[in-house]
This record gives sequence, C-alpha cells and structure tokens, in this order.
Amino acid sequence: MAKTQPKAPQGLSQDGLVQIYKDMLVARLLDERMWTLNRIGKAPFVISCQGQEASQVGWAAALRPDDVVVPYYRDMGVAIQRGMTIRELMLAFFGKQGDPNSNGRQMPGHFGCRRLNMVSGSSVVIVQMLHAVGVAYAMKMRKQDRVAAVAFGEGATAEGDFHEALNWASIYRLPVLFVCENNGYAISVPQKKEMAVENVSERARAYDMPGVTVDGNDVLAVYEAAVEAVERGRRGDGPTLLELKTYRVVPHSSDDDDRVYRSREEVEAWKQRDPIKQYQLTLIEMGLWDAQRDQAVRAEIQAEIEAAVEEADRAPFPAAEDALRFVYADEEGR
Amino acid sequence: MAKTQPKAPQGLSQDGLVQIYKDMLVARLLDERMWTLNRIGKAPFVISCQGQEASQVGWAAALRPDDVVVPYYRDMGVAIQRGMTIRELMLAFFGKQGDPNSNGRQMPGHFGCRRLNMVSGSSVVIVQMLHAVGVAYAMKMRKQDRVAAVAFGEGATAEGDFHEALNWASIYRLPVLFVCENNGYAISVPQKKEMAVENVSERARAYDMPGVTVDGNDVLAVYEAAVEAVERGRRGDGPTLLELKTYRVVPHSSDDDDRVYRSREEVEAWKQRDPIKQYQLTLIEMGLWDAQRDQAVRAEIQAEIEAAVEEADRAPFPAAEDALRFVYADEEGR
Amino acid sequence: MPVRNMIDAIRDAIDVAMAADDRVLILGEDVGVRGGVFQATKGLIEKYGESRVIDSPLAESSIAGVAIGMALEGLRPIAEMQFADFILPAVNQIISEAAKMRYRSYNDYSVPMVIRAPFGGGVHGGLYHSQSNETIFMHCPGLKMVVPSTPYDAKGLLLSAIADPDPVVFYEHKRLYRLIKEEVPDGHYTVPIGQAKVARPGRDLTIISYGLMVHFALEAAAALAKDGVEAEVVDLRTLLPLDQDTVLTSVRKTKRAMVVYEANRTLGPGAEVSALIAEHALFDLDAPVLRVAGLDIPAMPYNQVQEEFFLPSPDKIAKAAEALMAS
Amino acid sequence: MPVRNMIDAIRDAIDVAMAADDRVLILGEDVGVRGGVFQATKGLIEKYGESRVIDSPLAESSIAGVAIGMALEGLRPIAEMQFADFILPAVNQIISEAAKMRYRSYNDYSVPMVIRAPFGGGVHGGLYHSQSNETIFMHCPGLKMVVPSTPYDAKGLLLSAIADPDPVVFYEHKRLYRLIKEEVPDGHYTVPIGQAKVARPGRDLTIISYGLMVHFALEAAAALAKDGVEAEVVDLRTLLPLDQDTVLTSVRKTKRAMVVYEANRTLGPGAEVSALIAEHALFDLDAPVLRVAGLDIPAMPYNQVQEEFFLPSPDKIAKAAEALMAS
Ligand SMILES: Cc1ncc(C[n+]2csc(CCOP(=O)(O)OP(=O)(O)O)c2C)c(N)n1
Ligand SMILES: Cc1ncc(C[n+]2csc(CCOP(=O)(O)OP(=O)(O)O)c2C)c(N)n1
Ligand SMILES: [Mg+2]
Ligand SMILES: [Mg+2]
Repeated sequence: MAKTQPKAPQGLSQDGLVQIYKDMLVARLLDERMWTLNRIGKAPFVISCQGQEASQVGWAAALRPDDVVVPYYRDMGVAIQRGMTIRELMLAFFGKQGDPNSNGRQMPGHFGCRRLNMVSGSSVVIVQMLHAVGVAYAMKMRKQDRVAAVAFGEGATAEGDFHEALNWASIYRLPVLFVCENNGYAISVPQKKEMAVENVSERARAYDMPGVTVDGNDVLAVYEAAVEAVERGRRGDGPTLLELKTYRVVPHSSDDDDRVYRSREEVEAWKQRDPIKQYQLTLIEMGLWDAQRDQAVRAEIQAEIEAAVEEADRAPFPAAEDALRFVYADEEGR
Repeated sequence: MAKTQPKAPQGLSQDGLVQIYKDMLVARLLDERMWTLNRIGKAPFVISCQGQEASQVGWAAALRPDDVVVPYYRDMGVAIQRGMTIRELMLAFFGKQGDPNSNGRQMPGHFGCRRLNMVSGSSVVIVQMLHAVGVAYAMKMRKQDRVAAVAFGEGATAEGDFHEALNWASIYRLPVLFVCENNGYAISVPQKKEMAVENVSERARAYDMPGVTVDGNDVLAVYEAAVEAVERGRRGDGPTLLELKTYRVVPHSSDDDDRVYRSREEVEAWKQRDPIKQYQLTLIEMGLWDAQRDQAVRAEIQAEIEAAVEEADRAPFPAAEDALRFVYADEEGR
Repeated sequence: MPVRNMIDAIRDAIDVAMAADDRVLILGEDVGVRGGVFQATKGLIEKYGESRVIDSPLAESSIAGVAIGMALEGLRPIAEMQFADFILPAVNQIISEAAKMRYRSYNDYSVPMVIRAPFGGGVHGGLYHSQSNETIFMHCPGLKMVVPSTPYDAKGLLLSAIADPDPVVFYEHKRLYRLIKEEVPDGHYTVPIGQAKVARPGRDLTIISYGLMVHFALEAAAALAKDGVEAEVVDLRTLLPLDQDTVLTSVRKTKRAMVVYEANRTLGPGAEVSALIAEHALFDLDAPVLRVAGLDIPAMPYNQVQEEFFLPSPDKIAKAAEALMAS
Repeated sequence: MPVRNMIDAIRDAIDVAMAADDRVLILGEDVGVRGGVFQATKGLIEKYGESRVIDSPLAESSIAGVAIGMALEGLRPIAEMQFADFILPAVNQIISEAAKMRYRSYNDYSVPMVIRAPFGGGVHGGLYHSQSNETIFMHCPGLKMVVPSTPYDAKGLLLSAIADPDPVVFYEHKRLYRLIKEEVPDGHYTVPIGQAKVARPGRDLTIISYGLMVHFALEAAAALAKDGVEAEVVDLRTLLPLDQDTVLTSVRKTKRAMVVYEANRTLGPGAEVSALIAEHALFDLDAPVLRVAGLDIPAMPYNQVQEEFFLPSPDKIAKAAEALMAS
C-alpha cells in the first residue's frame, strides 16, 4: 500500500520542523546522560522526560516567546524548546552556582526562568494550574492576545486544584492551554486506579470546555492540536484541555524501580513507538533529514553535553550564606 | 383540560406520604419561629431551610435508618426526617445543655447524631463529601447493602474536595448518593459565577457516573429519583450525583441581606412555587389530606414548638468546664 | 479628620489603593455585589467594575492560587478569605507556592499579594467562625503576617501590605471591625510592616499582645493602675517578621513579661515571644514569662458561657498580672 | 531478638496490626504494588489484598477525608502522605475535621486514624522533600503528634497510634529509615504516646529534641563528655501531648536547657518547649534557653552545601552547648 506523504502542519517552516526534531533529540540525549551521571554517583537525583519528548516539544512549539509557560517537573523538552541551554540544564542538574532555575536550590526538573517566560514550579503537583489561570486572567484583563500554557501528569488530575482551575478558566473563558501529559501512571499507580474515565479529556465537558485527546508520541499531531487550542485562546474563545497519550519509558525517577509495577513487554511495546524515531522517519520522508545529518547533529549535541558536564562538574556550589538571600525582596538582581 | 391524578411513588404507603408532608411542615414552621426568636434577640444566629424542604425531606425519605446520612448546614428537613425532635432542635438553636448535636458547641444548623446515623458536620463546606465516600467504602468492604448519602450546596461544588470525592466514589463504585441542593446562589454569588455549566449533574459524566437533575420543589420527584439512586448503590452499581433545583426563599442566614443581590420579583416567583403548598395540593388530590387536618396538624406542631421554645429558653447553658471534655477519648458516654 | 471604625478604615485603604493603581484588584467569595460578608469591599464593584472586583467561585485554594498567578503576571491582587477558619484549603497554595516563589526562583519571580481574613472570636461564631490560626503562617518564612488592632493601623498597614513586594497574610479581628472608632486620615499613608508599638508605657511589667487582645490588655492595665501597678502594653502589629527589639527593650526595662493571645495556647504565637525572651533577656527577668491564651481545646464553642471561658479577658489578664507581680 | 532498621520496624508494626485486626487498612499513593516510595508497606498488598491496601488517587485531601469516613464507620485507617511536604492539601481535612469530630459531636463520633508521613531533611530532597512542618499539627488540640527517633520506639509508638481512639499524626524522619538498627521484638508491644524519654542522662545541661536531631544531640553529648560536660538528652517522642514533666524535671536538675529541632526556628516546636521552661522553671535556670534549629528560610535547599548550612549538626549543637555552659 502506498503510504501517503506526511504533511507539514500550517505555519511550520522547514527550519521549524527540523528544530522540533533537534529539541527532542537534545532532550533525549541530555536525559540519558543524566541517568549515567546519577548511576556513577555524580548526582543524587534524576527525573526523566524520556518517551514524552514529542508531547513536550510539540505543545511548547505552538507558543510564542511572549506567551507564558508553566511546565511540570517532567518537562525538560519544554525547557529546551523555550531556549534553556544544555549548559544551564546541567548546572541545575548538579545543583551548582549559575543554575538559572533556582541557583541550585531546587532538585533537578524544577524549571523556571523569567527570561524564557517560564514560571518557576515546585514539586507539589497540579498547583501550577491555578497559577496559569491567574496569569491568563491578567492577560485577558489587559486585552492582550497572549496565552498561558500549563502542563501536568494525568495522575495529578485527581487533586482538587485540577477542578478549581478548570472551573475558573471556564467561568471567565480565559486563554489557557491545559496540557495533560498522560503517560498512564502516577509513579506506580495505573490510570484505572486514578480515574474512572478512559480519557482525561472527558473531564472538560464538566466545564463546558473543549477536551481533545491526541497521540502524544506524534509530535506534529500534538503541535497541530496545541496550535488550534492556542488560537482559540488568542481569539478570546476560552480554554482547552488537551490530553496527550504518551508513556515514560524509564522509571519515574532515579529513586524508582518500575519493574514492580509494569511488565517489560509493556515498556518494550512503547519503546517501539519511540517518538523521536517516528519523527525522524517523518522528516526523512519529507526530504528534510537523512542519516548523515542525523549522525552529525547527534555528535554535536553529545559534544555540547560533555562540555556542559565538565563545566558543571567543576562549577562551585553556591556559597552557604547564599541560602539566606531572596527570602524577601531585600535586594535587586540575582 | 383534565389534570391527571397524581400517583404515589412505589414503596410509599399512605402514612409515608403524609409523614413526608408533616416533616416538611415541621421544618418550615420551626424555621420560621427561629427567625422571630432571632429578631427579638433570643438567639444570635439562624441558617435556614425555607424553600428547600421538599428537596431535603425528599432525599432523606429514600433512605433506611441504618443508612448513613451526612447533611449540610441547611438540612434541618433532613434532621427532622431522620427523627430529630423539635425539642432537640430548639436546644441546639439556643446552644443549650442537652443539644444532641454538639451540646451547644456548634452554631445552629450543624447537625449530627449517632442515634440517627447522621454524621456530625462542620461549617466548612463540601468536606463532608469525602466522609461519605469513606463511610461507603467501609460498607462495601463489608459487603453490606447500606448506602451513604451526603448533601451540599451548588456553590460548594467549586471546591476541590467535590472533585476528589466523585473521583474516589467512581473509581471504587461506592454506594454513595451525592445530593446537590442547587438553590442558585452561594450566599450572594449566582450560579453563573460559580460554574460554566447549567446543571451540576453534567459534572457526573467526568466520572462516568450517572447525573440526574430533578425539580427540587417536587417532593415526590425528588423521592423517586433518590430511591432509584439508592437502589443503584445497594445493588453495587455505584454512586449517583443527584441535583435538586430549588431556591431558598429567605436570606442566607440571619447575618445576610439578600436584597442587594437578588430581585424581589425573583424571590416572589419562587414563593409561588412553594414546595409545601404544592405537595399539600397533591395530597389533597390524592384524597389523603384536607384543610381541616392541615389546620389541626399545624396547631399541634406550633404547640410543640412553643413548648420547646419555653424549655430551651429556660434550659441552662453547658457549664464552663464542660468545654474541656471530649477533646480526646478520656471518658465514655456524654 | 474623619473618624472611622476598622471595617471602614480597611475599605478605605482598598479604595485608595485601587484608585491609585489599576494593577490592584480584589477577589474572594461575596466581595462583589454583596460587598463582602463584613462589608469590607462594599461599593467597590460599582466603582471599579467586575473585572477588578471578582466574586470568585467558592474555593479557597483557587482564590489563593489564581491570585498567585495574577501577581506573577504583574497584578497586585488582594484576596479575601471569608473567615480565617476557611483559609485551610488554601494553605498549600500559600505555604508551598506564594511563600516560596521568590526563594525558589532565586529572585526571578515574586508574588506581591495580600490575603485578608477575618479571624478571632467573641462573636458567637462557634467552632468554625472564631479561630485564630495565625501560627500556621507565622511559622512560614517567605510570608509576612500582619494583625492590626486599631482602625488607623489597619489602614496604614494594609496600604503597606498592598505595596509590599512579597505575600502578606493580613488578619483582621472580627470583633474589632466595629468596636472602636478613631481618627483615620483620608488618602494614602502607611504604617510600616515589622514594627511593634508601645500602646501604653509602664514600668512594672510588660504585656505583649496583638489584635483584640491588645484592648483587653489595655483594659487590664487600666485596672492594674488603680492598684499602682503600671503595665506596659506592647502591640506587636506584625507577627512575621517579629519586632524583637521593641519586645526585648520593654522586657529588659520592666523585668516581667506576659504574652496574651487568643489562639490555642500550645505553640500559639506567644510561644515564640516567650522563647525569644527566654533566649535573649533571661538574666533581666525577675519572674517567669506567663502566657494568657486561648484554651487547648479544638476551637471556641458557640454558647456564650463557654465562649467566655475560652477567651482571655481583661479580668483574666489582670489576675495573671497580679500573680506575675507577686512572683 | 531480630535487629531492624526503622523502615522495617514500621512495616512490621503495620503488619502486626493488620494481622490482628481486620478493621485496620492502609491507603495512600503508591502504598500497594510499589510498597510505598520508602517501602514502608512492601509486601502488604500481597498479604492483605487490594481492599485493605489501597493505592489511592493522587489527592491528599481525599486520602485524609476518605480515611476520616472509614474511621467514622468503624474501620482503623492508616493513611500515608508520601512526603510531609505534601500533607498541606490535606490540612483542612485534618484540622477542621479529624481533630474536631469528637469535640464537635460531644463524643458521639470519633476518628481513630493514623496519618503517617516521612519528614525531615539531609537527604538531598530540596525545598519540597525535606520539610519539617510539625508545628501545624502540634498547635492543634484534638490531634496527637508523634515523632519516633529509634526503630524500637517507631514500632511501639505506631502500634499505640493505631490502637488510639483519636487521630494521630505520625512523622517519620526519612534519614532515620535506614540509619540505625537495633533490636526490635517480633509481635505486638507498645510504647505509650505522650511520654518523653531520657536518651542520655547528664547533669550539666539538658538538650531537648526529637527525630533525627536526637541522634545529633547524642553525638554532641558524646563529644562534650570528652571535655567533661555531661549533657542530658531528652527525646520528646511525642510533640502533642507534650510530656512537660520529663522536660521540666531534667531542666530543674541541670539548670541549663537547649532545644534542638530541624523545623524553621521561628515558632517551631522548640518555641513551645522553651516557653514552657520560661513559664515553669525560670527560677531554676542558670542560663538562657537556647534554640538550635533550622534556618528561617522557606525550606532546605537541594545542593549539599546549603543543605548542611540549613540543618543543625552535632557540631553546631556542641558549640551551642559550650556557649550555654559559659553563660
Ligand atoms: C501534592 C503532591 N503529592 C504527591 C507528590 C509525590 N509525587 C511526585 S510525582 C507523583 C506522580 C505523578 O503522576 P502524574 O501526575 O501522572 O505525572 P507523571 O509523573 O506520570 O508525569 C507523585 C505521587 C507530589 N509531588 N505532590
Ligand atoms: C470552606 C468554606 N468557605 C467559605 C464558607 C462560608 N460560606 C458558608 S455558606 C457559603 C455559601 C454556600 O453556598 P452553597 O454551597 O450554594 O450552599 P447554600 O448555602 O446555597 O445552600 C459560604 C461561602 C464556608 N462555610 N466554608
Ligand atoms: Mg502520569
Ligand atoms: Mg446554593
């Protein structure tokens, strides 16, 4: 059967299509490197985006730099798409001086950077949904055409703040893109113990809000759905709940052992649907990519990662007394 | 046009039909008396069930004594249907020694009594939904055919615990009857500022749970819908969200002035749909009631109320040191 | 100068701030058409419109959480919790998020917001409309916690709180709303956050307090004066950051100290004051540091007998002061 | 007698209770197949089944609230909060509901439940996996609050907590889970709630502490002993109700007191201990009551330099003790 030629979504240039691939690749390679660093005792903690790169880069790419992004701890792909560098992420990973997210105060995976319009997050799940709603309220009040986009896992949707956020956003028809990265588990707890419905998007109806489910491993599908939702927000037509069905192919974090709660067959099956490999094929079919370029780019990224590892490893920890700064607004700058 | 003869719901005897009327009437007359007592300075606070008697007595009547009821502060009709006496309610109203709910510790309207299988409530809205879920979990675990029923206002459904409770109950298919008494306002805030949907029952779908809306001023309709939901629970088919559209015809409480947030016309229109008058007509059409009996019963109730007022007024407050008891399980009994 | 009670002073402060700065907005249950259940925001929706005076859904976590988001995007939200008892669903947003945003982002993001809440008892509010749970926030660096005791201070402190670049929890004692009137200037003025006030000077003992209890302490001091005992009354005004200097200076002078508060005794705000004295002024003391506080029971009962029994009173304070003078 | 670390002792306590009483059940995030993120419930789902070992949805308010309902209906739930940092969404259910149910119903209803939570720092947990927020519950009559410091006590206290007719908040220090091993008997035994323990007798000063800090205090005491200073170390074990007698008896003997805790200094649990001493043992004191505590910053940073800087250490405790001896 003749396969139909993949079609680029409207509004994405060839460079844009390739950039998405590169961002996904950076996320993957950086994440893999973090695990090896953790395993050799160089850093106490990793939390991983592996398997969810299409979801993350896909929704982030639908936004403008002046939109506000509120990611969750798994969203390294989002941070990279927004412009956080490998070097910066590695400093954060080591908890070193110069980490732009928190200067080594937070665990890795806690992204936030005013330069990138990316709001600082805590470890507490789902709370950030309400922050995005408040940000969007301010945007709407000022009649701007900006949107706020916020991500979270499907397990976290069981928390009350999920409901409160959707309720507010729908009452005031705020420009919010709610992104649920549904990877089927909250650490060890499978979706059927988290909710009685099959799709998180079904919950949108309870707020008279559009709810959309797409294949979270298909980056262009994610991008297109996110663009549609973002446009809706910019038009003043209110929020959208976008569900991306995906999978994390590694344990929840370096403290987790996923073998006790899911079969190796299940993990393998999802690895077969690897979002990066899939998208690579698409780009090749589009004539925008080839094996040679792939190798070259990977080598470049790896080199940048190794340089970053070296620098971050050598970088100093913040000074002890630095811990006393910025409890309140006692000084300017950083 | 010939009106069709009203039909009694299955499972309700003639006595049962009349008892429902009497309970509604007690609730109304008692509530009215409480307002006059408040206005002459005999008691600092009233919170009212007026206008919602059909909703309250209707859903409570669908339950057995061994079911567990978790009412909210407006549910005096429920307390009466369960068997709390006028005398007891008047002691509670005055905050006097002997109040079976809290021995004068809580404000009026905070019902709770183990004898009546009616769980003690706080002033904090919606928290009780989760208690009902836990109670139902215990019932199901023990393979009993009992159910837990819990009530709350529509405004309170904006709280996160609403979502968490429906989520739990639906995941474990627990025997819970969730009753939303939708009177269109949370104090002064109208429904359109509380939620984007028209019916609270629409939220049930987000949990793969049946959601039903009925006329909350039609006591037999309420009863029938509640019975159906209760049977579903007893059968092991899980929870139901039942929405009763009704109205409170008086201010939120004795501290409120409803004239600033709703028109007198709106209030008048709802008074025309008075649930007690409506049901009285139904009973008369059924041949179960007449004006003479009505007068006699009202006189009886009024006499009982006046006796209760006198007793409660004379009754002592709890002793000061009594406030130190039952912080922990240091003693048996009361 | 106009004479105002506390609720009027608070409304005036909000009005002044909203008129001067269109980034200031208010949100909470019934704050709009109803003007708040205590009328702190009466008339503001007519003046500033629905988009700056938001009748929020009944959900405290969202009131705090949405206000945080607004503040992140440059607005200056004033969130009202209808009663301090009902702030608990919002504790996670306040403590995990508002209090830690500046710190965790290394000064990149901040949350300039005010959370107002009526607290305290003696108003027949029963277990859930009488609580004094300020301990929760006073223990939380990253927040400020203010409790005015007079109309003048209420307005000046609230204007400071609204202008403050960090989150401020602002507790207003319900029984003070209409209890006292005093001259409160029109327009803008501030009372600085973090400064206690000597509400009455004295030489024999120091009574440290805040909120309604300041007035009870003053009544007690007046009664004690008749017996020749001159009590100095310190009104903390801000619980976090606590004005240690004013407290310690007074105690070093009088050599006797007592803390009066309405919260549960165990680990109420007075525990910190007492601990500070035990740490920094111990050698100055001629007597134990006493605490006159709310009872250690879950909350204040509704009936008037037990409500009185729960609360410190001028009489209880005076008796404790006599005991203190005798030791 | 078998030797166990704290996590094994806790698991064993739950197992013993579940085997003896089928009303006992556990609920929480990942407590089932995963056995809890710290393995406190490992193997229990296989033994007791899914209906008694509930992998709850990720929603702390519901974990507490549903457990309250279970307890009301005669079950004996043990709810796990995955980290004490994440107990905040459940604070409303715990404080407004669990703590006040018996009181508000005048003994008609009660909530026999246990809420377990790993707390404390020194494990590279950063701002949100290191907190010590026990102040919130210690200030709340109607609750009990237990913090064991050894495997033996952990098992005995947990069995007491499960049998207790009232709600017990049970904090387990994460760094203690695998730090110490000791003999822990099989089967059922209890350690009573509300009794502190003299972990090391001494005559020169009293160090009052709980949780991990007890071990740091003991290390400090060992170091001090080399210089001839004999510190008495009191392990509170229960924060609410607090064992005043043991504390005051020790302080009256040594005449010098210091409280060590890891929570934020201001209004942390040590404030109450210090206030008690200032109120009841002031004339016995030869020195100020010192506090060695967590810093007053929003929470403990992730990087190891600042984590150490935040936490009290044996060295910091010993230094403070020397200062105390010199004053
Ligand atoms: C309020 C809160 N409770 C518990 C946790 C501990 N925790 C961290 S991640 C996680 C699972 C989250 O699952 P999900 O929302 O599906 O996101 P995923 O990790 O699968 O991307 C849990 C329970 C937390 N961080 N915050
Ligand atoms: C958590 C909480 N927040 C606020 C309040 C104050 N309050 C009491 S009743 C009420 C309105 C409730 O409206 P609704 O749920 O519709 O019930 P209704 O009173 O209309 O029956 C409010 C805001 C409260 N009791 N609890
Ligand atoms: Mg997930
Ligand atoms: Mg209502």
